Amino acid sequence: MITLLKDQVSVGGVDLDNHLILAAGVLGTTGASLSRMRRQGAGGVVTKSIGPVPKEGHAGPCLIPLAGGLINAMGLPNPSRNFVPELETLSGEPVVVSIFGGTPAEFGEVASWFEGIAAGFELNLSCPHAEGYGAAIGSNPAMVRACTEEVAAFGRPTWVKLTPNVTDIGSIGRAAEEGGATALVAINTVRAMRISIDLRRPVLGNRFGGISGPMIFPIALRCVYDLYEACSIPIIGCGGVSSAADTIEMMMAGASAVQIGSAVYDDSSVFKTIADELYSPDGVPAAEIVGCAHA
Amino acid sequence: MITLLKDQVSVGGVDLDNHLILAAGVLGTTGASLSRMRRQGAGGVVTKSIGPVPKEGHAGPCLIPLAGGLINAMGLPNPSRNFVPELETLSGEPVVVSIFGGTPAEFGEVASWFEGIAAGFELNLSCPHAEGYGAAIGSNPAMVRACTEEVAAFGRPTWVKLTPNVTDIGSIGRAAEEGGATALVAINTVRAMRISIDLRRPVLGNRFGGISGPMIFPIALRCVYDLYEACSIPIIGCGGVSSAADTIEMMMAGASAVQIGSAVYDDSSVFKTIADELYSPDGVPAAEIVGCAHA
Amino acid sequence: MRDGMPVVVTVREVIDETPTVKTLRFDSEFAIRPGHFCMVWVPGIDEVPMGFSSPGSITVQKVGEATAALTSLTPGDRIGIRGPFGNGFTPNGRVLAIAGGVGVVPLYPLAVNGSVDTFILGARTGTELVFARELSDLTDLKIATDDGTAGYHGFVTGVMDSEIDLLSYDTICVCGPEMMMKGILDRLSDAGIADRGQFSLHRYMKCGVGVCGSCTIDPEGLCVCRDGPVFTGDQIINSEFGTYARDASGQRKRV
Amino acid sequence: MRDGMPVVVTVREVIDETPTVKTLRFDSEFAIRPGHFCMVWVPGIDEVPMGFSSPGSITVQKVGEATAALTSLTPGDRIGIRGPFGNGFTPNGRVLAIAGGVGVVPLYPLAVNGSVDTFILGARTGTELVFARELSDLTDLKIATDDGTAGYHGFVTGVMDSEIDLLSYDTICVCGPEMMMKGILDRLSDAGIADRGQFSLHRYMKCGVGVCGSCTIDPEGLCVCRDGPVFTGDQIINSEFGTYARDASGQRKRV
Ligand SMILES: Cc1cc2nc3c(=O)[nH]c(=O)nc-3n(C[C@H](O)[C@H](O)[C@H](O)COP(=O)(O)OP(=O)(O)OC[C@H]3O[C@@H](n4cnc5c(N)ncnc54)[C@H](O)[C@@H]3O)c2cc1C
Ligand SMILES: Cc1cc2nc3c(=O)[nH]c(=O)nc-3n(C[C@H](O)[C@H](O)[C@H](O)COP(=O)(O)OP(=O)(O)OC[C@H]3O[C@@H](n4cnc5c(N)ncnc54)[C@H](O)[C@@H]3O)c2cc1C
Ligand SMILES: Cc1cc2nc3c(=O)[nH]c(=O)nc-3n(C[C@H](O)[C@H](O)[C@H](O)COP(=O)(O)O)c2cc1C
Ligand SMILES: Cc1cc2nc3c(=O)[nH]c(=O)nc-3n(C[C@H](O)[C@H](O)[C@H](O)COP(=O)(O)O)c2cc1C
Ligand code: FES
Ligand code: FES
Repeated sequence: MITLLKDQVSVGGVDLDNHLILAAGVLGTTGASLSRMRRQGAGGVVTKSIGPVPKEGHAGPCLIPLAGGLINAMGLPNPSRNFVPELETLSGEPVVVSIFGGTPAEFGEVASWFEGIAAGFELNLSCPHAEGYGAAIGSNPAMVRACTEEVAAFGRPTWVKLTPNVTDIGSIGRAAEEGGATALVAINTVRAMRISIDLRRPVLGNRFGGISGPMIFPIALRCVYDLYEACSIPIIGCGGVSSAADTIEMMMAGASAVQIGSAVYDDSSVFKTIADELYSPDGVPAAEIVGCAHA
Repeated sequence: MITLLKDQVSVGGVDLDNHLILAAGVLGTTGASLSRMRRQGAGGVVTKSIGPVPKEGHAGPCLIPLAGGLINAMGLPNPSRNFVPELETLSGEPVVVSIFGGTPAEFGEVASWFEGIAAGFELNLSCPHAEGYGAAIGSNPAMVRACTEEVAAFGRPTWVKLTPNVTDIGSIGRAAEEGGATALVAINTVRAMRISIDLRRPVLGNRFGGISGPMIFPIALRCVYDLYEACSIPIIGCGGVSSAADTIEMMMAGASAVQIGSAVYDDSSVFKTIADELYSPDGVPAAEIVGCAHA
Repeated sequence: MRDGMPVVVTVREVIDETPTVKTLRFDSEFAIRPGHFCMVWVPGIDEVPMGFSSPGSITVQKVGEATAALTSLTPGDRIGIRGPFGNGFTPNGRVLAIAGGVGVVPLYPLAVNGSVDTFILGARTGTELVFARELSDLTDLKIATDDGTAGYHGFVTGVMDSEIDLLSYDTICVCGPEMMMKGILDRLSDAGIADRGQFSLHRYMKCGVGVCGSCTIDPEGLCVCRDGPVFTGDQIINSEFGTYARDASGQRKRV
Repeated sequence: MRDGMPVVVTVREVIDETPTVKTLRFDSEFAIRPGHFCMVWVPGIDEVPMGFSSPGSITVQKVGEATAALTSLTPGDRIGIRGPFGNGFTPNGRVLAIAGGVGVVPLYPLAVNGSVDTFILGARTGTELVFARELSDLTDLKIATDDGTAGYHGFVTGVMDSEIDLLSYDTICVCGPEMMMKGILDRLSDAGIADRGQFSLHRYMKCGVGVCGSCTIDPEGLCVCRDGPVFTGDQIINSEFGTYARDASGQRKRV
């Protein structure tokens, strides 16, 4: 298989140690957990999404593994401002703080708490199972633009994470770009649910949620491909990446780096496992393959 | 597992021999093939989508099996009006003719050819990879309503098949209902693609296509669940159904029957296989479980 | 990824262990090792972690909404089980088990399979002792109650200090309230044998499978659900254990 | 469902078999049985069905765009292969093979593995005979050319009628133009041994795996890609075979 040359990686203003980033909300609730993922090979990490007030999240079950993916409706549990001290031991590291809010002002408020601490911000405009947050905002181009502007005003790297659950992801990506995003992250989970036929009720406490993992890889790939044609800022591919080959495929679709979440379920050292296979001294420069499938 | 009582099945005006219907475009290109699926246990069949003029479809590769699903971009190949004689030997059978077109008038024209022949019509407003057809129309509520009205005017059962690739499937379902649909079919394939990393190009001739099979089951289930809350006409669940348990789960989400496509890949007698497990003399009436997960 | 949909079980029998603790026996068994736990789905309420008290049962103390619902189930009711999860105990040589309250649950299967030589069982009061009768048949059982209504008057650590030759045990398996476990860890540490201790920890769990991060402990970021729930004393001696934990929102709170 | 992404192979060698037919030898081999075929992805052009002429090669006649591209590949070029697909031949006893044109491709591996006793090879003209030299070493080879430039002057059916004791063969494996195959089927049928014939059919294929339905044949609705491509004479005697087929759009056309 084709391999990459290990080189400086900088995506949307954030310097990373490799092309493999921990996705938001997966083992990202504490500073210690984020540090562990760094030690286990993540080139950068995104925190759990932090909101304007502490939230406990939805009642359980919150996450169910399926053959080929995970279905979850965590409900954005987060300690809000109390998350700030978690990052103390991570200063100078490529830690991107994920933010959610119900209004542009709320996004701005949360960002302000992390202004001097975060290597960058990621706007969660895409969680498919939190009323009034995430995708509820992320499917409206005007809101996407307004929220992005608010956070981009801090002058720090501003990534915007998109939902696939829209008719035209390209128009949402363009709204983020116009709002000053430095990179797009695609995708968050895909709206989904399962029912327990024995109990005759949805299996998630929140009834429905979103699916992640290998099942959504071909969907995520298509979103990245579409965004690469629609937008001109870098794209970070996310959704079902679990191998070096997946990483290469995402990059060929147009991703400058990838985020990895669900794959920690099968292998908590997945970053190292992938990096070992992905890089080699005689690999090609990443620039040679990013978006090459559009030729 | 819970089983169903085998009883009269009628969905959206079409009488079926059981709850398991062959989905459009899968082994549905010829009358002989449709007959075979009937012999192999399908309670009803939907034809390949027929359009106003013959089409050869996209250049290959057109379909690639993946672990957990199929990705395809057939490009709606069809013999157009020359399909009429294919149905000669199927008169009186539960054969639903799938129709696509670029305008309401085209839908109406195609429907007129099959007026006396089809047990009902299914409007393909959902194919994700045919420029100007399918989902291009199916994401616009006004167009959905207009196309539905045109075909419903024939006074025959009119099913409308929806795409999951929209921000709000409920609003599209309501548009179909307002247009006179007698049932909704959810879902068509989910926008997706794969890239050959060796050849550095998309693997489908059309570059992107749609994914079907087990990978999309949790997505389809959620669409059916949402439509059950948004609309009041019957829903036919489609997407990844490959077992009796999947069938029951779809019905609990709100489906009155299911359509099955990709599962013929693993088992061309899948209808019989499922029916053997699904029905038993001491099963429950379908009415008891349709939508029960909403309680 | 393996399919991990909850397995729905029917409650066959409900056994009153104490005024606040009940055992729910199911119609099916799981392939457990002692110390394994499961996520118990109480339909319409929540999903909470519970140790297996046997391959086909959980033993629940009523402390809040989910446990109140569980302890009021009757035969024929159905719940969902995900699991078994976690690493379980890995005892070797002479084994001492120390339990406080419902902490006895994951240790009980260890005694049942004959691995435990000495068992120190503590509770607030005599009527709250769980599995005492069974354990006295299976092990050399020593009892402690806070109020002295049964056995030693005081904490399990008092029994340790007065009646036990710690160094004579190769493995010390522990489960109970965190401050009790901390007291035991301190004693093992003082004796230079922290590594012989196997502590079954409790942290707020949501996914149970090492993905969501809600149960991670500082400073190593280990997941209690997946890297644990059982940790050796030396793994946790320089950790948040005994000091703080996190609640459902991820905020720290003293233990 | 199994992952069926195309396997990308590199062309190692291009062999001119005739002025219009070339063999492309790859850098990798597939686990084939004689009669298996694959879907060959010619990047940027199309994907078309091709028989395997060996575990590591296909043999292509230039007839249109995709085959023109294939026959102009040079060593180092890469194409994608999905397969092997189909049922393949299942010869037993004494075997007669009859091929016309590139129809020889799927029958060649059968001769290579020693299964064929007598081989009738036909072509339009002497220079279009494919694998004639190899087959003469492997089998009792009889040649027919339409123009008489080599072997018998006429069709392969002429050789059958004049030189072959049909009933002495247990299996008759056939591949070639449909009207040629039809002529052979008629003869087997007349002799009452249609069931001894194994015919490798051609139909328009898109998926290759029995899903899209483009290759189905009337009246049974069998898929040539999955239920075939090899059918016994009695399976197809009362079918569209020899009468009509369908094009890419599904419209019938005479064969
Ligand atoms: C690995 C493990 C094994 C356990 N085994 C047993 C057992 O065998 N028997 C038993 O009675 N109890 C056991 N517990 C404790 C049990 O999970 C809690 O008592 C239960 O979750 C309380 O839920 P509630 O809704 O009744 O109470 P709530 O009112 O919701 O909460 C009461 C307290 O219970 C704890 N709690 C609540 N939800 C959770 C959760 N999702 N994860 C962890 N803690 C929670 C919190 O400390 C909370 O403050 C175990 C806990 C863990 C982590
Ligand atoms: C099972 C099978 C095995 C085959 N094995 C061989 C072989 O070993 N060597 C060889 O040279 N040829 C073989 N063929 C025929 C080969 O597939 C066609 O020659 C090829 O598809 C022509 O493509 P084109 O683009 O060059 O021609 P086009 O100009 O596109 O078409 C020319 C003719 O080829 C046929 N054709 C085109 N596309 C397809 C398709 N997707 N499926 C089936 N037929 C098609 C049609 O009859 C068409 O009229 C086989 C066909 C089948 C069905
Ligand atoms: C348990 C869990 C929690 C998640 N929490 C968040 C979150 O807080 N914010 C966010 O933007 N995405 C969240 N996600 C989505 C992931 O970051 C990611 O977009 C998605 O899982 C697809 O990637 P994957 O297939 O690699 O997991 C969460 C996903 C999971 C599985
Ligand atoms: C090869 C193939 C061809 C299809 N052609 C059509 C079509 O012509 N019209 C249509 O409405 N849906 C078409 N579909 C979509 C299916 O009818 C169905 O909605 C989808 O495959 C999901 O169901 P499944 O997972 O059971 O396959 C096609 C799907 C496949 C795999
Ligand atoms: S409970 Fe989710 S990681 Fe442990
Ligand atoms: S080519 Fe698709 S069914 Fe045969």
